[in-house]
Amino acid sequence: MRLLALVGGVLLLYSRSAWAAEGAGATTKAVSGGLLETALFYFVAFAAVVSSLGVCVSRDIVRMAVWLFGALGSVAVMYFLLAANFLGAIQLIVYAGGTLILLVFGVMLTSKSPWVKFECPKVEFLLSGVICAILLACLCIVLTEATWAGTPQTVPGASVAAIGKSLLTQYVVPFEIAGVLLMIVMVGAAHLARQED
Amino acid sequence: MWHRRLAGGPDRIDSMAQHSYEIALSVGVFSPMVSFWILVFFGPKFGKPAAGWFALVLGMGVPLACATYVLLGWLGAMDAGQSAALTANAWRGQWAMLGDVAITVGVKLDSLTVAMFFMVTFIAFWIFFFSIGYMSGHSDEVAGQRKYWRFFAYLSLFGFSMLGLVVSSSLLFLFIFWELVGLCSYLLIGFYFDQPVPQYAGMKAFITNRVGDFGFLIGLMLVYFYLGTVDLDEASSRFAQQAATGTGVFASHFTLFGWSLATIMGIGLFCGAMGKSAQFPLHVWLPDAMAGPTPVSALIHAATMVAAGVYLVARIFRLMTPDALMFISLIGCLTLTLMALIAVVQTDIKKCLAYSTLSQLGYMIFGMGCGAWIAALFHLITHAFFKSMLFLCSGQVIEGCHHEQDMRRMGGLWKKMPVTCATFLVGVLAIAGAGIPGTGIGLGGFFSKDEILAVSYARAFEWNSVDKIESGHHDQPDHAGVVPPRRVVLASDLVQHGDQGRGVHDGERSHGANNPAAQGKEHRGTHGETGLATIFSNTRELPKWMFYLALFIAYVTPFYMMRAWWMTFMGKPRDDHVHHHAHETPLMYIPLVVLAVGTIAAGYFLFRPLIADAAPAATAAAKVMAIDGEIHTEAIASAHHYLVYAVGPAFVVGFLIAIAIYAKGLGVGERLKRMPVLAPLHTLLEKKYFFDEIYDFVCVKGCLLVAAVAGFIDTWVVDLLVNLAASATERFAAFSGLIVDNEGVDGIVNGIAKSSRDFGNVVRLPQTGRIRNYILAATGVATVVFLCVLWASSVAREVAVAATSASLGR
Amino acid sequence: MEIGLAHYLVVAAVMFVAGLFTMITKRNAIGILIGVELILNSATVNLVAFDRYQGPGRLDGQMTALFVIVLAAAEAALAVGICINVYKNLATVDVDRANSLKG
Amino acid sequence: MTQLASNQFSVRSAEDGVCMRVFLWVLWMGYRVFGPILELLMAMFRPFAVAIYRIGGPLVARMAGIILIGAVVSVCLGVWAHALLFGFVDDSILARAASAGVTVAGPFDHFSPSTWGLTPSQIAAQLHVVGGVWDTVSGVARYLLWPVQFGIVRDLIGVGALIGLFNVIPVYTIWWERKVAGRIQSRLGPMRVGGWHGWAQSPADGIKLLLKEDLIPQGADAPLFRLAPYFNIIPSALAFVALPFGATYVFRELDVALVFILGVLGVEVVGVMIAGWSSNNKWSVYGAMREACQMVSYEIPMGMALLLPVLTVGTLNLTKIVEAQSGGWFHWLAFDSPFMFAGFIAYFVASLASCKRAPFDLPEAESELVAGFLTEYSGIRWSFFFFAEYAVMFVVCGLAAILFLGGWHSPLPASWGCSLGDAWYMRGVKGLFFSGPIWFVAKCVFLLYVQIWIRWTLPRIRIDQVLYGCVQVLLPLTMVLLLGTAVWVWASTSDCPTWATIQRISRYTLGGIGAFFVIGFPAIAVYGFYHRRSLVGNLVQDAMPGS
Repeated sequence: MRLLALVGGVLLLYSRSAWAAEGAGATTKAVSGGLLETALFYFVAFAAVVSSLGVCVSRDIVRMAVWLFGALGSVAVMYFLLAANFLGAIQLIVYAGGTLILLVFGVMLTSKSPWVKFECPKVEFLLSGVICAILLACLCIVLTEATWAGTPQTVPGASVAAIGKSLLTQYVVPFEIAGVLLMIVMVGAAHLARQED
Repeated sequence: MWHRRLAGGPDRIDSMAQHSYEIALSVGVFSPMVSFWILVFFGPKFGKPAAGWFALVLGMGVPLACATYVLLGWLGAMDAGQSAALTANAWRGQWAMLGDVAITVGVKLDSLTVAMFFMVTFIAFWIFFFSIGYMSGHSDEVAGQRKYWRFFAYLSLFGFSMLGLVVSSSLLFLFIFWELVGLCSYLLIGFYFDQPVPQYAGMKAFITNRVGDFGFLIGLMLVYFYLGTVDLDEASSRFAQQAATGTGVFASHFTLFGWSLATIMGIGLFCGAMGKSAQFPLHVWLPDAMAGPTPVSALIHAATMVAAGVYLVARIFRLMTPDALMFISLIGCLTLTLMALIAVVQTDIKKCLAYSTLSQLGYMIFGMGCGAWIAALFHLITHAFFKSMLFLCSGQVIEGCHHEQDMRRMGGLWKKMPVTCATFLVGVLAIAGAGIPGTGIGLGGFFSKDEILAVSYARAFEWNSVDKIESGHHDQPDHAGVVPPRRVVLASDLVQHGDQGRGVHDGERSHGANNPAAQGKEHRGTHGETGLATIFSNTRELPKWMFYLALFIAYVTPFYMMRAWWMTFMGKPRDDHVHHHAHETPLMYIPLVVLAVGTIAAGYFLFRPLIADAAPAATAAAKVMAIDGEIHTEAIASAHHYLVYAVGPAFVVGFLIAIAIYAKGLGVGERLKRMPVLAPLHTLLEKKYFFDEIYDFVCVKGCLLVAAVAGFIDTWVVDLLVNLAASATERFAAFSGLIVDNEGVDGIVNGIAKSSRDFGNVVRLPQTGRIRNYILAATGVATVVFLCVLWASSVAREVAVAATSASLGR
Repeated sequence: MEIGLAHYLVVAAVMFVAGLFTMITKRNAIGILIGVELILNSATVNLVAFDRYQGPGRLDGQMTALFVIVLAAAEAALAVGICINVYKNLATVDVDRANSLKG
Repeated sequence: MTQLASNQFSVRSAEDGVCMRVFLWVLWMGYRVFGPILELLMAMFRPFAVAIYRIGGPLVARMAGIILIGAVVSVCLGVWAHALLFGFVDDSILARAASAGVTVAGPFDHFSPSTWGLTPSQIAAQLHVVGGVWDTVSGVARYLLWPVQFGIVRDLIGVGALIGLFNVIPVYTIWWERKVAGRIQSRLGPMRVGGWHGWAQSPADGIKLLLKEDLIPQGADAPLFRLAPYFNIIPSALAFVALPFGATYVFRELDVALVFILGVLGVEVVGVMIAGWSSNNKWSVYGAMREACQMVSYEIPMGMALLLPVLTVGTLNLTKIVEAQSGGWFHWLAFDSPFMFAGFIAYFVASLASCKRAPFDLPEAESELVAGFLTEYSGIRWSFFFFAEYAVMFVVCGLAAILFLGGWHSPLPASWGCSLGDAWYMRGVKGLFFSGPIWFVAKCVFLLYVQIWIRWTLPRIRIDQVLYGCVQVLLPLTMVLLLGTAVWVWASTSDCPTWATIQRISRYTLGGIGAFFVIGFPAIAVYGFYHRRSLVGNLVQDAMPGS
């Protein structure tokens, strides 16, 4: 894991990837130009796969959370590769900075000792493993076989301004609803976790 | 003088000065709001008098300073002839876009604003000062400090709303502040909400105002829809332009009671004024509003808020058609007459003052209706001074007499409270319009009221000659296609023509002459002759009768005012307890003296020229009405000159009658009251023409009646059907239960139940109640389906490949 | 070589299946929650990838992904709250032991 | 004994063992190889040795002073040379262009920030435009600078610079903090190591920590325990990737730089929580949970305070935000509106909390939790945490400088900078007025000093006070500020003619207040220096500089 992180950091620093914005000498590049993007993608994909598999195989809940963190981080880098810079940063803030902390909190508050583990019967484990493997195989077949129409956009991702504009014009209703929802959730969570008296 | 620095010709405006005026007005508007919030949040932290002093300084002192600054600068600008340019350059910002209509926010910067702003802040300042002492005196039965600071918080909020109403330049914001002052009035009337009477009075005021504001809202919507703006000046110019071209609101065929839509718009806007300044059908709330603390009565229900209606009419004057003006003047005339008559028989000192307030408001509205723009506003301001002072005097008296309000138990108080007595007398003289004709010596009412009467007289009698000139002028239509503004169906011109009906015809003729599209739309010309509006449009008698009534009331007013004063202060004390308790405190009579001086001064200085300066910006009609205007000057001036001799002595007569009746205590009055001729009249007046009873019967009882009918229907129709259906079902159920159910159905049901139970026992096995197993099952099924689809698609692909190969082979 | 849409989709598919597997096999409520988060992430990856490769110049995919992230955060907060409550009442977060309707 | 030790402590982790062996091997080989050579040399130069010692010893002892003075002098010389070079280049370019009758594009009027950012190849291009002897120079320059044209080379240089910064900043911030703490407590702080005011204290500590054994307590979750420091240190290094030191001195100019930095700083919590959790120690867990509460809750007011400049300027791109503040002291965003001024203070408090500095240093409260989540750590992993902490301190100070204090712009108006008419010596003097990385670093250092000052002045507060301060004080405050700033921006866009006046008044008032503080602070320092005899104890009086 540490090696993954180190290599990731190195690749991140070296790659002239699409998330280097225009201006100050850097020029806007087309989708996935250059060898380093490819390398970075393969590395990140590898990291994502490894960490998500780690999530499902690891027994200790905190380690699961750590693996999940690996998966989230690599997804964030994928967003940067997909020229969704804002989304990547948001992913870092909300998921890695918020949701994951929440999960670890939940773990710390709900486990008597660090090593409580509930195992499900081996039968289910094997059965579900087989089924999931088949499902994965089917998915991979379909996704690789399918031919996708449409052309990749050559602009290096939507600017933050565009996102904000459409948040307040085209998507204003879901935006407001999301705000209301968040407030309700805040109140509800506080109510659920309140001190009984 | 220092404000001469502005001098420099009308063309060059000192923009810095203009901005300083706007900033000063804004600061003056918003500092009461700041003090309101501070008092709301930290009110209890302030001590007993501290809250009052705080509100006095921040809530009204700052606005008064700003108002003084603006006033001085403005006088300089007027000398330099720059006031019009300043008005034109006042700041407008866009607040929002409603569709394609821009809602503007801005400062209405003209002489009227300056005058009103100064008047409101000046009077409010001294009333704040007064109430510091008054409310702390009330501390024992008001529940202590809590209400003390709350009172001043409310007052500050009112100051904010009233000043905002004065300076706001768009109808929408005017409406918003309008509602805010309504709210403050509600809060302050119901200030002693631990007693039932103020509660109900507050509710009554609020609901009655709702009625008026509904009309206002309708008018506002019409303005928004037809004129496409809510900015006052913009709306007025578009109205004039639509009237000239017969488009927009003038193109509508809609009539109600024979009123055209333009008239309805004007009347609807006026309804707001009817509610707020308590005109004839909606006047019922104001007397009850006296249940509030006396400073509130003085500030809100005498000086400022109730005058806001008149101010509104002045602002929307150019949106008025002749029928609307006629309606307005009729309402005003009714109000001033009826209310003055009620005031004659009142024995409660505050009620008496309240009814005189109503009557004076009626005078202002009447003047507005006659087109006496300047005179009505002038009367507004003088009345604000002396009426607020009168109310403060009554508060002083009530406070001194241990909360005794009945004048019959007072008397002989002049020894105990001389200052109050003197100032009250000044107020009485002012409201009675005391002055020496010809010498130009007189108090405020002398000038303003007489000017109103003069204008109405001139309108009723003088302008037929003018009308001839005008109609002769109209006989040749101009083919230039240009509409001279004189011919437009507008308040200004029709008041010029003097005769409403004729005015409409002239306007119609000019339309016919100018746009062929408008040919044959006779209804616009003739709406005057049909329906309820007949009363208004086509008679020349009505203005005359209204003038007679106003003149008569000019004689009645001094009578009841002098009666009140005499009953309160003169004669010999009738109630030893009250008389023994009576006293007055300096903290409370300082404002009285100041306001008395203001009353004496207001007639002479400052306000008349200010309003006259605002007039040309407001309306041509107002210029017509202006004594120093160009047109009809001689008519009005002559009317004024000998009317002065007709009205001037009125106060002497009224005073003499009053003194004659009440000089020897109440005996004469009682005997008069019991005379068989006057007894029913007295009952009628004492019951206030049974207005409350009628409203109670119509509205409240009406609702109850409707409810009772509905209840009856519910009980005797609906329930009956339901019960019948129920019993029928019962019978049938008994039969079916005995025969069909027990034998046939139960057998089947039990059989099904048994079999399904056995089946369920089998099916229940995979149901573990664990979600993850269900997810597993779902995933498995999904996978299977996926596989099937894949298989099918691969088969299809093979078939396709085979077909293509076959076709190639062929 | 060119990185195409399919690459991202395959990665997302792996994450999805892993999350599914986690949900199925974990008995710890928070473990299940983690699985849910994985699945949501794979969904957002799909959305962004399609937005990038299929809809030039349009923002729908990113926007939907944004809202999905928001909803995921809300859902996590609520779920952790529920877990804590369950732990308070039943002294465990084992979903199999949480089978009584009254708290 | 070894038995006992081995089942009390697990052995060192494999990689670190390797590192350690390599390190020692290098030392050993160095000794084996160079030792004899050194002995030979000493034998040859023994007669001179004493002289060398006499001369060199004091030099070595004063190395730090020499380095400091040399740094300042070299910076000034660099600026000077820069000014001269570009002044000459621009002059000759304009001259040739005038003679050729063509107009040359470029920042030639006076030294704008973009002139600072010219790459060597661009310099060479300009020299080539000049022609003549400079043509040769440009050829040589191109030959020397040819690798710079490759992006990867520039990136390598940038990465080297970043790593150097990331190592130097914490080390010398720690040394400085110890010195300041000493002065504040009437002590001297480190005085011995390296001679001049213990300048080598921190490197020495680093070597010590490198050599220390890092213990992993029994029953700890070893992999996570080893992993945690990296989760803490890698994000703090990543934050430097998007942090602009100058108009062109930024490794990657992101259009979402602000959000990116916030995100990577937010990730730090994960490291701390894993550290606290995995070291199987209740104090660590308490510390970690406090830390998590504190950072997660203080990120909200911090982010909202950071939204004020974003709202005003309208972009998340830090470089653009700084460009919007050009033009001197009164154009900095902190003085843009009262709300912004208060927002700057709110942000500074929130940033103190979010890099867990005193008075918010509850996670390491020695008096309550032994050392919080650091209890079980030792050696290089322990120092990783501190590297991360001090790097984050620098980053938040840099954000404050960029968003509120005009970034790399000098407080003096740009028109005071060099212009073509200046004499060659004036170019050097005025060169210091240029906007440039020097100013950015100076602002950061000042803010760092304030952080340290606060830490050693204020007492630590309770956790409930911490959360109260966040939820009930900072959060509503920043919300109100956000609203106020929105209204302010709206009013600035409206066409009200009086608004410009009000804005000007508030801008100059706030700028005056800020100037008062910034000038009064050194004044107080000078006062303290002149009255040091009456302010501090004898021990300090004897060893204090200038005594």
